[in-house]
Amino acid sequence: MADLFTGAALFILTVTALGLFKVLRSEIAVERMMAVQLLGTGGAAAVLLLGAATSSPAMTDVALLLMLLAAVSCAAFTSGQSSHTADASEQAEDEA
Amino acid sequence: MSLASLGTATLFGLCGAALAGIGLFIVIAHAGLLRRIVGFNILGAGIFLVFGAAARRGAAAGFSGDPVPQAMVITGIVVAFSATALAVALLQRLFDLTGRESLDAPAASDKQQAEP
Amino acid sequence: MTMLLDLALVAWLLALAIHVARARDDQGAIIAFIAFGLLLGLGWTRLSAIDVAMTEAAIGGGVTGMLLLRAEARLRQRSSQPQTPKRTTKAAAAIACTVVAAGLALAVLSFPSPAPTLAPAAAAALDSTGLGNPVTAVLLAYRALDTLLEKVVLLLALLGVWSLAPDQLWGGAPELRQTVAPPPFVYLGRILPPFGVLIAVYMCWVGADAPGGTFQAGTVLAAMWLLIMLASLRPAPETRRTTLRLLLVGGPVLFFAVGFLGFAVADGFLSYPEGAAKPIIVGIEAALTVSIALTLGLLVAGPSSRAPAP
Amino acid sequence: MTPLAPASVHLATPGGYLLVLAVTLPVLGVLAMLVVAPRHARQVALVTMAAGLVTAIAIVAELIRTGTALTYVVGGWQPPLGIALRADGLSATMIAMTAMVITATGLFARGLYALGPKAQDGRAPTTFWGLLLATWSALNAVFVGEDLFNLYVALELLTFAAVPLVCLDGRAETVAAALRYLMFALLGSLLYLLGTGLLYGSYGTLDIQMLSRLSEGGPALSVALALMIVGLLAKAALFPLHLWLPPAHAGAPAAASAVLSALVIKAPVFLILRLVLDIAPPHAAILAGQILAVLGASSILFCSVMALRQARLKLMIAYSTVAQIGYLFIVFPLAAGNEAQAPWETIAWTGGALQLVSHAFAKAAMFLAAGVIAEAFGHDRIADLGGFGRVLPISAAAFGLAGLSLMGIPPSGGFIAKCLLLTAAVLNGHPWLAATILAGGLLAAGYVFRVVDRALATPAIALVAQKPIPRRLELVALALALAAMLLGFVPLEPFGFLQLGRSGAMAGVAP
Amino acid sequence: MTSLANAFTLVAVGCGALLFLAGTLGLLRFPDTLSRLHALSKADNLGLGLIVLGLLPQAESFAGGLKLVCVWLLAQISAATASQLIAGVLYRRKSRP
Repeated sequence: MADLFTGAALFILTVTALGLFKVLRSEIAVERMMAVQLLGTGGAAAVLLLGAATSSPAMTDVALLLMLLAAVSCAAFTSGQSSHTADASEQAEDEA
Repeated sequence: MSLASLGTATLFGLCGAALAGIGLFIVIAHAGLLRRIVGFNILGAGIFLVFGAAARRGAAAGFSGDPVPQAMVITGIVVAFSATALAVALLQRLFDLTGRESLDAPAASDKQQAEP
Repeated sequence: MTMLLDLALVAWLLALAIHVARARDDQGAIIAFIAFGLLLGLGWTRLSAIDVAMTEAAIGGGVTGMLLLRAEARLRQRSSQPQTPKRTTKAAAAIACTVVAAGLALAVLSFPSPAPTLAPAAAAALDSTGLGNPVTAVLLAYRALDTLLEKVVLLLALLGVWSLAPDQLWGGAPELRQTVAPPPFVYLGRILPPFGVLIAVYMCWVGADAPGGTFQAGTVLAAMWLLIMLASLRPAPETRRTTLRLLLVGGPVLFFAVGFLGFAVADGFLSYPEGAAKPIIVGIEAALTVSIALTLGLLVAGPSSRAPAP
Repeated sequence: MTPLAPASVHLATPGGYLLVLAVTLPVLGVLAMLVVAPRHARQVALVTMAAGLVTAIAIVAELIRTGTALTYVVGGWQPPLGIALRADGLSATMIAMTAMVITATGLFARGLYALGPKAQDGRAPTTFWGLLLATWSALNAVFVGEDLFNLYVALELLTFAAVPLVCLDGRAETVAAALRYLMFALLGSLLYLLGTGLLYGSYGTLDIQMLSRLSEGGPALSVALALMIVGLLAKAALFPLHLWLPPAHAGAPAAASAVLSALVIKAPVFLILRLVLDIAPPHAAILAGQILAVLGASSILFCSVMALRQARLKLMIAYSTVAQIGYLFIVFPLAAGNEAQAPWETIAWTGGALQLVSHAFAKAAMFLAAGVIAEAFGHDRIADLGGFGRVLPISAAAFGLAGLSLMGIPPSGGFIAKCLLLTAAVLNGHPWLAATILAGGLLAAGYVFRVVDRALATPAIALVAQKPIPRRLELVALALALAAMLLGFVPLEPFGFLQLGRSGAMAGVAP
Repeated sequence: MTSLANAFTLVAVGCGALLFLAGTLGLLRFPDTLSRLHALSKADNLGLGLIVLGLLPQAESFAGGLKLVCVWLLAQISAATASQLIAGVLYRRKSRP
């Protein structure tokens, strides 16, 4: 059972990481962030599976953190994007 | 020597060594300051993995790893984060003041370095 | 199978690091770095360092990524791309770094076997602290001085960041968002923080006996606070506010106070009285969590960008 | 398994708590400052300084009284699990020096910031006080640390206190200088940390005393020490890693420059000394000593010439700092011990320590004097300063006296230091080091006289101060310069004190 | 009983893993960004959901199971809002002259 869990974790990670590498080369910034999002979810799934494989319950907490922070960094990313597009006209920095 | 005989700890230790090398390269060879800051973080990650290898190897007394280097890594990660924050703030200030984000642009060094 | 997983993780970590080195634009590099942080968190679980994995997932991938993304968004309108160094410089740097990496690898391979370890010593002393998580014991008992100084480092970094504000804005509030947040963002800013706070409280509480602790909890809280500020649900506080300052120094001050109390009731600085160690440590952790959350959040928010209200 | 050294390497001594106070008091001041109203920051700083000065004096007194090193085991947790603090003679000397320079700088800054009434509780003054105190804590932590990781945290604390000091006035050049400084400092800390990790992985302890006892070499030890020393060199700004220092130290406000140049770069030097003397196996120590001496000698020659060519006073002083730091590195081969004599029993050791301390006083005096000059005339271009000695005689005198020490002309601490180093170089058969010391002295004379000449010149249009400078400010600089000179009158006293707490060297040498 | 639970776990985890594959393929193969986004959020939700579902019988305690569900809940929230946010960015991009 443990080996199967590890195998599933490996599979998920491989798939999502391959997707990430493919997309990192793309020019569209949004797609890269989507791939990171996918990796975050895949990572959480892998952590859960590994936790089940090694029967260490604390791993669930790692997955919790991963999911929570993945959402936050995605939000930070889009806020940077939108401020970029919206501010293009008024980019004057508040000079000292 | 086959890779399989290395063991998780040594494997990640070697990974740490390589990451430290890559991070160092980014820090030295990149002119962009933001990239250098990312490089510092990768260098840091490599260093922490070396600590992690030491920790994993030191599994004993019912612990799956030596807690002392683990604690050091946690301290180190927090310190590295504050360093990143300070560097980013300095970079943004430099950018606000001069509009550039590297240190080697046409220097304002000699012309009128005013007095304090 | 586990070996294969380890190898795959290591390969991806290296590939992502190389991508950071080679990416043409900073944004791509930073996104790769965030993914790197995620995978590194996984790597730490493979090293059985769950505490570190949590910290890395929270700080390395999460808050650092946030900081860098914000910086990149602001620097994007830069006038000119920095010139790339000469090919020879790059080659020389590459050779130097290879030498360093090779030396490191050699040193790692020459680690003695069986490995020296302080795990038995840490285990033996664990009873006198009453804690169940050895990492917390190291951080808050055996090597409490490191942790204490590191708190000061955090505050000092914050002071340094604040000092970069223009003179007339000193004491004012940082600004996280100039434009109106889109509705889904506001929704996220409303619905995620309650979860985050719950998780943070849980992390802080469980840290005494299981992986977790004040850093992880503080980082989660900081991320939630930042989310709220980014969603424009709450403005960032003015940096001169007394309540803010009190909360910032509260954790470290309590830590110092307990440290000095050790002179009176225990064996000296930073030693805890027999039997009462665990509640004291949990108390310190709770106070530190608030301080860390505020400090990390304000570090990401940056120096004040609005003049203080008169 | 590597046998761990006996558990009780560190026996706490009765006065050990003083070390805790030395490390924590200034930081407590910082915490207090964050809470109180900005206008009270100065008072908090001055009170803390008084307390810190008393602590430093108490440490020295306790050391002299007991004749052994002070030791404290934090929380009662014995190393290697816990952390020990320890002050031997050299550490105590550094602590006392730090306390004096910081206090003097504080008094100077109090006067200087009082000149601009509008911004008394503004950004720069308030931040300055906090950073100054934090620097102090960090320095003390470096000087008394026994645990390599604890020292890493202390070094980072130092970096984070020092970097914002550089760009306190907020001009673009200083921000760039601060950023460059931060890059070098971070690289340095990370390399140091890397070495620490390797040492832990190999020996399972980071306690310096313990590491010094298990002196079996190995690739890990060599790689670790090489990384740590290179990292610390980047922080100490030894040639060719000095590029960050001149703009950073010259751009900072005068009071900050004084602390940065006189004290902050001494911390990594001190740590290199400890690594080479205490941890490195003998043959590695000799090799490292040779390399460091070559770099030190290049530093002296190259940066003295650079100092001669500077047009601005503060840049000149900053280059002089790099040159003077070079002297500290040529000590390594000169103080190499042999069977009959431990390194700390040689005259070169005393000379090096004396150079360290006298440079601290002299350089702080110079930067403060330069600060007064820049404040008075609104610029620090050497060429346009003709006759400043008539307007600011005390500052000119302070500069000149401090210059004597840098040149190594009697009577001054610098003279004794360089004389001891020269003697050691001749006795140990290092003619090229002796030549370097002499050449460095001549070059220093060149750049100091360039300024003194301007001070005494009679320009066509008499120089006028743009604003009145209170006498008090100038006197602080003069006091520091006099302290550097007075060191020349106590030549042999440090011999014994500097050896306190060094193993096997205690018998009969305590004064 | 345990074998039944194990079989359930295996099937659910297997399906979840395959969904991740599907999501990645969608991310790589679909013609435009919005439909890729669609593929991605499907994979996120269902893939992780199935894995959580599969692991539930293996949970050692009630709290452990609760945390598993929490992970999935968080994934739901973040996937939903993240894809909306990203779609919003895309929309603004498109509408920009």
